[in-house]
Amino acid sequence: MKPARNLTLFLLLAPAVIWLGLLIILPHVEILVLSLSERVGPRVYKFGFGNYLEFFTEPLYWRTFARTAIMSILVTVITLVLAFPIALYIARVAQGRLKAMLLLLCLLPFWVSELVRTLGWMMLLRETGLISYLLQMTGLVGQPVEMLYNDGAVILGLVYGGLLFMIVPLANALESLEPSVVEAGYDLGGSRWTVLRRIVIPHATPGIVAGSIIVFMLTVGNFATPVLLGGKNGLWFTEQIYAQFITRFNWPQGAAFGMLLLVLSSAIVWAGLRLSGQSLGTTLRQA
Amino acid sequence: MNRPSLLWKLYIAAFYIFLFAPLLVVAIFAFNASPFPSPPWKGWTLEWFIGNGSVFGKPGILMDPIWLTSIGNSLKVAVPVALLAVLLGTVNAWVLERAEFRGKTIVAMMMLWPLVIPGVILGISILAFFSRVANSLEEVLQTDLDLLRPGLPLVILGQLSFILTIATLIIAARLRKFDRSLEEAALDLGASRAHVLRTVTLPFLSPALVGAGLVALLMSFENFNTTLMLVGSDPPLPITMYGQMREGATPAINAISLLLMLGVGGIASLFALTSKAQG
Amino acid sequence: MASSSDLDLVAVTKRFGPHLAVNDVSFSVTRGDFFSILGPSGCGKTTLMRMIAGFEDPTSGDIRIRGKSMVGVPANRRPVNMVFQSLALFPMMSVGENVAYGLNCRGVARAEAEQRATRMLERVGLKGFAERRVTALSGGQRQRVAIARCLVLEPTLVLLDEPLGALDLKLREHMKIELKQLQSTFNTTFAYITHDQSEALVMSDRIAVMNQGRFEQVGSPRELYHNPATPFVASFVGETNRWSGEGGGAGGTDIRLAAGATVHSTGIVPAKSVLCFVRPEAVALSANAESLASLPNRFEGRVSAVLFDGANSSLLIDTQGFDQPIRAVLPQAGPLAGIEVGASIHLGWTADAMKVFPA
Amino acid sequence: MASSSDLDLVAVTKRFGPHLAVNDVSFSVTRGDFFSILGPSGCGKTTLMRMIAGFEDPTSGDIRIRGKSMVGVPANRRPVNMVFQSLALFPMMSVGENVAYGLNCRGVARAEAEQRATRMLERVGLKGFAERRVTALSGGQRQRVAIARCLVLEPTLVLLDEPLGALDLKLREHMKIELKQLQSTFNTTFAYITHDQSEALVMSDRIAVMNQGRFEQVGSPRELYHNPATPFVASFVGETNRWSGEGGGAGGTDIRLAAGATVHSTGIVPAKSVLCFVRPEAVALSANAESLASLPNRFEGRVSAVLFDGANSSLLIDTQGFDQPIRAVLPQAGPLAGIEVGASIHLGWTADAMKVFPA
Amino acid sequence: AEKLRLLTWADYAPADVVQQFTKETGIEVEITLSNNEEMISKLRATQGAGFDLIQPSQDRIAGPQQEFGIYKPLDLSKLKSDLFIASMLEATKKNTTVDGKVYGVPHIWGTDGLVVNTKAAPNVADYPDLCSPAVAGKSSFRAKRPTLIAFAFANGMDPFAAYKDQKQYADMMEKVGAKLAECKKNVKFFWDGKDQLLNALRSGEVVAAMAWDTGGWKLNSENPDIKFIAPKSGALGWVDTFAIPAKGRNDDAAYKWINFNMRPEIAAKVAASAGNFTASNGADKLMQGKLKDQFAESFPKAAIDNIKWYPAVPAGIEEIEGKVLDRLKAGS
Ligand SMILES: Nc1ncnc2c1ncn2[C@@H]1O[C@H](COP(=O)(O)OP(=O)(O)OP(=O)(O)O)[C@@H](O)[C@H]1O
Ligand SMILES: Nc1ncnc2c1ncn2[C@@H]1O[C@H](COP(=O)(O)OP(=O)(O)OP(=O)(O)O)[C@@H](O)[C@H]1O
Ligand SMILES: [Mg+2]
Ligand SMILES: [Mg+2]
Repeated sequence: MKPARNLTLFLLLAPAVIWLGLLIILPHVEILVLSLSERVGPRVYKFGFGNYLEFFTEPLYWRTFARTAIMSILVTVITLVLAFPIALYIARVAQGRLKAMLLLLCLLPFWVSELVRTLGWMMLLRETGLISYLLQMTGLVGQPVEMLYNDGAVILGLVYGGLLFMIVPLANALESLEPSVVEAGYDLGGSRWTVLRRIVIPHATPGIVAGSIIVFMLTVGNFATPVLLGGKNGLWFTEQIYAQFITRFNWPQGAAFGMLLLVLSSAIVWAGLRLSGQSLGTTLRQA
Repeated sequence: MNRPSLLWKLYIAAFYIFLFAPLLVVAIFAFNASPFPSPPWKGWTLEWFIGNGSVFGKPGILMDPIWLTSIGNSLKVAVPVALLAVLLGTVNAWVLERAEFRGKTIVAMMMLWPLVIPGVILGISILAFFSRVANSLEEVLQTDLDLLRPGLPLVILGQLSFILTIATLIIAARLRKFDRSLEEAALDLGASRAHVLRTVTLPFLSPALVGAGLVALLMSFENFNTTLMLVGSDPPLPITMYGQMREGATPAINAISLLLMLGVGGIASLFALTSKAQG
Repeated sequence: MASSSDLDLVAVTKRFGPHLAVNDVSFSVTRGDFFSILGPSGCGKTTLMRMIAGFEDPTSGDIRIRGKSMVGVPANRRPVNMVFQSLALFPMMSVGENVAYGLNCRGVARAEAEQRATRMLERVGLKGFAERRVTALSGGQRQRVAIARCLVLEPTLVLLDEPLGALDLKLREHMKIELKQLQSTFNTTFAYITHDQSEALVMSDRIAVMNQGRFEQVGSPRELYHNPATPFVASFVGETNRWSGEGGGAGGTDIRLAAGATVHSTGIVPAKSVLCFVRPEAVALSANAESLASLPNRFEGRVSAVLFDGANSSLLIDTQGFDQPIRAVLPQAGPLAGIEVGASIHLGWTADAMKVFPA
Repeated sequence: MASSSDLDLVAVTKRFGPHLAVNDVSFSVTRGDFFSILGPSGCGKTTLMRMIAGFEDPTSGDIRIRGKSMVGVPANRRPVNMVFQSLALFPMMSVGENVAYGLNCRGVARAEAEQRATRMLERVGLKGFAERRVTALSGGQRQRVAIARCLVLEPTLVLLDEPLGALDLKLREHMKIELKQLQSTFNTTFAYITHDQSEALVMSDRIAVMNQGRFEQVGSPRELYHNPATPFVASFVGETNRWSGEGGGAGGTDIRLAAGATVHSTGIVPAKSVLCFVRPEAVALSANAESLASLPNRFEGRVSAVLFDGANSSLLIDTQGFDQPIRAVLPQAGPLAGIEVGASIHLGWTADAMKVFPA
Repeated sequence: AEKLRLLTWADYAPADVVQQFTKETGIEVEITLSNNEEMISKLRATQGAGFDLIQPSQDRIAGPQQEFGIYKPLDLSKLKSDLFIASMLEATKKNTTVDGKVYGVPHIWGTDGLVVNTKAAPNVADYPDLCSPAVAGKSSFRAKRPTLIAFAFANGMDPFAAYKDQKQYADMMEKVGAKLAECKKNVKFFWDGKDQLLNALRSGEVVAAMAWDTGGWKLNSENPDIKFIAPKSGALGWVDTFAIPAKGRNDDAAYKWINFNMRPEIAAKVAASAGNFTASNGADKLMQGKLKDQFAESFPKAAIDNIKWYPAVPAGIEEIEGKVLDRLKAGS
């Protein structure tokens, strides 16, 4: 009985171990090792922290990271604010078919490739795009207006891309709030605002945090949207990584940037968790 | 209290318009008889789907081998990814929900981790790791293992690395709802373990298995970040689209996007139907 | 009436689509009363209460509290508070915060609210629990927090929607008595919902029996038990034997049961089909026929089951002429106390112990 | 004994880590008996039953069914079947498929299995339900399907784990009787778990009272009710008054209660502190002291509450010398039937109505 | 069937040419489109596997070969050298020689210069004019190394001469970077793909840009106002090559493809498709008149002499440039 049980457990665990080991852990170890090798000449490398030093000494790189992080936080906040009323409506007002419909409609755009969505925004925002065209048609502006290739467009695109990942955990969290608890909140004399502030939002905190973490990480790690919508002024940190790997062939430097992205963004998430007093495990399960 | 205010309803409406505006624009301009996907409207055409290139200089997507091979490549990736995700996801879900062993919380946390790793990093780390493995093996075996070099097999592995987490979560969520006394009841009535699995547990899980498979299929089709780093000489659809978009949009991209939307819509309705059956 | 009643419902009706959940219900609750609404699941009790609390609007009719119409007044402005079936304690707050919540909403200063909450907790026997998480309370304690949370606001009326439903048997027995005591201590008007007749009988001053959206009867527990106005009340409130039969007609008092026996009632029985009810405790038992000679209804039967349940034990007696075994209370003492299955026995009841209704 | 008993447990113990869930339990169930295990929540009833069914292995001890040891025999090879508290009907199968499931597992041909399932459904009163989804059944019907699913396999022993827990009150009352009838019709041995003393008393031939992993007493319902072996049994089975006091010592039969009164018992009371129990129905009531003159325990009190509950009504009587009101049965007839709160009343009981246990 | 996996630029392998090749040799051609950086990074990731023939620019061969060893030395005996323009072949061989082995032979060449909508922006004649207020918000260039080189020349420096001294080169690039940073506000976007720029020029979103000659000529045929102009400080001349990856599996097919492609009639077709000039000897005689005319208009004699040809890029240079470019893109 005992050995048989151990064998079963072993077999059950094998896929997880292979998956996590071969596709997650070892590759990250490889990145770490790679990031610690400094090029000294053609095909000659030595161990060192030069690649990391490069990040901190070259303002370009850490500024890019800071810019990416700050914009991501901004995107996360905007997404949260935009998504909350929607999630609340889906979770607590809509019933039956309507509810399923609204949720499904939220999902649909996100199953279509990110590139398609971005293409859509490009077609809307560009100087020769639909919005500019309509504005000219209606005479609101005299000449074409360019709304693409700036930070606003990037934020718009990223918020759009993050919405679903905010709405679903939020709606899940809000859904689990018993209707009678909310009714009790009103019954005891609470106004809408009081009920929202003291009952609904505290209850939804795990969902808010889960959604924020996911949106933040997705945004920080996004590549296509900032590249395609962003203007001449903005580099996203992932573009730096891509550039190091692909256009500069400098894998060690790219690996160092990758590690830094991972560590620094995790640190931001961790700080966020500490501030909100949530734990990662419970939070992610919420999603 | 339950009645939403007008303002709220208007906001909801505006939100859904916002959500679908870009997709609608993409879809509509797939039919614009103009070499550029931008206004003004020059009339309807199907040229971007089935044209042979004589009108706008570029053939329609259904005539263009670039798009057709990309779709083929995407399928070559998505189908194995979906199958593996369901198969391994089921085992993982079992580990998460049923197995008792030391270090389980760590394993559970690890399984969630890929969700928060940026796709680009997943891509480069897998690329770097498998390059090293391939290089080492090459020295030992004196042959080059194509499998470990950028290409579809590596794309499959790269996508699987995080899609597996999602499949695991979907299946585990369903498994958590499973009333274990059902299994015990079946055992109690004399069924063998295999019989219980076949007649009770799997039928219960099947909506989640189908759901996880469809989600995996969609995510694989959609994935760009990870795939970009791992792709070899045979690009899946998003990579081709990205390349073409950098070249400057043509309505061909709109056309392929519309096809994608239709595919997604179809799968989503399938999904809705199966989840209705389970509810 | 207006001055002494805390709650008046006038012809209140509530429709959900085609479904009439509450159908033309009118009643008044006297100040300080413990008023119960008793009815089977789905009869519309909760809907009725939610209309009083302000969570649903009546389709028609008026709801008045202390004479003031509540139509259009939102829930958070009504002088009523509700104890929910699920209790609906705020899990994100401590016990003290739960109780102080309503005071905070009214704008009572924080310190005073805290003080009043603490005092209220003492009064319901939860001294020193203010800092606890609500999840760290037992079922009975949670119950008391939910009530304290309402009472601290000194409402005109407290609504309770099956608050004991989630508790286990022994605790429910205990809380029944405690709840009644709390109500009389605070002298607040309670409107209480339940589908458990025993709860309603034990606690209430007055009970409304509800069925399919309508009130069948309103009265004191004893009235309902001893003088049910409808067959539904007769069978829903308390254990009873129930037979269908037909009146003999021509002003007679005889009823021929479907299975053959003839029974005698007090009143004149209409010729049409009727339902007869006899409570088990009204069935007299004897080992010999003579001692029952004075009873108009006398039968002989055979014990088919002894349902021993301590003080509530009963007998099922297979009796010729009746389609179901007759249920009678098992005597606790005397020669019949030890009666066994299969024994033959004589039974009977007076004419006025039997309630007869047109079917 | 071996030949006539269907189930024997010998010194069965089950540990979960440091926790002793079942502690040295031994008992036998006679063929054809309705045997109940009654105990409060968490006392180890389910654990015990799961060991019999084969879902848990005993830490020590032996389980024998018809004399054959079951240790090491997996659940699907034991000749026992279980009705789960949640019923555990297979939602993905129809009613007929549910009932035929066990037969299919045994390799009975499809057609025959179907036929036998249909016949079994008829016998439990569900003729024509074979094609229904289990989700389209009422609580009581689901109940019967769960039992049919076991009985169709003709097991030596059916285990039932609080199968009525999820039903509502009226249905539970009804199913109690139906279950008992099913058992006697099929003449199968039933082992039944419950925490509801009334269920156990009404249905069982024998009851084991369980507390904290141990059996406190095994006996017939009447034995348990009238002659409880331990204070736990006395207070858990049936309503009772309970006081703590101290014996006078020196072989006396007097007990001085904590609150002051002195009561008299039959046996010799040890000098140490004791617990006394008197059932409400053993408390005699009278408007005047004389009619109780023959009782050794006589007191005067004031009615503090009338708990009207039809045939089960009781009175709470505040009595000097007792820390809690004394509970007595409300007389259904006679001068005391209409007694009101506040009335003064005389009460008393015989010496042997009072059970005394060392505390 | 036998297969040739070709990694090349857009339009370098038109469908009819491929068909003809397959018909003649029975070898199928699998084409992947790319650009210089991606070609090299792909090969770097695979250590030179995955393709049988690639076409990087001649300046991108020696450096990467030293660093990563991704190419295979060419067996010149398998090539029909008389199909190439001799001077161009020699120059390319020289630029792509590492350790005495030759790694590349020329295929297509062209120049970088200015594409200008002469009606909307009549005064653009040199690279710095892209930064003039006249074309504010309507000019464009790539955030890539040719731009740095071009602006260096335009500002009177000689970057190619500075290749050998990294320090000096870095200083030079700093200066160029500063100039470009100033210019940045004038730029609509840094263009990335050819069609992207052409569409912007067609629609008028951009009126002047640094770009390849072919693009300019293509637009010129659609809209005579748009012209390719060889800048005063000189156009930049590039040559795309044939090179064989280190782990190419079908070298024979690769050589066959090279020889096939250099046949004048084939080369002319390819040149027409790419809109550029070919290193094939005699192909220019077969080319259509239009392109010749456009070339003549864009390149007066003096301009041809002023073309600056890229020398091989020494290792380390690209890193210096990369940082400057990153800063250009990131700064605001
Ligand atoms: N929001 C609603 N929409 C439609 N029908 C409803 C709604 N709320 C209640 N009902 C229906 O109205 C009827 C009465 O419901 P209600 O909740 O008042 O019953 P109840 O007496 O409280 O039952 P229970 O004892 O089970 O709580 C039921 O048939 C129910 O299905
Ligand atoms: N698998 C287990 N691991 C650890 N402890 C357990 C396990 N199963 C039960 N227990 C503990 O054993 C004790 C007895 O549990 P059991 O389920 O048998 O109680 P029960 O009498 O059936 O209670 P209830 O009436 O609430 O169902 C409880 O304290 C419970 O917490
Ligand atoms: Mg209700
Ligand atoms: Mg249990």
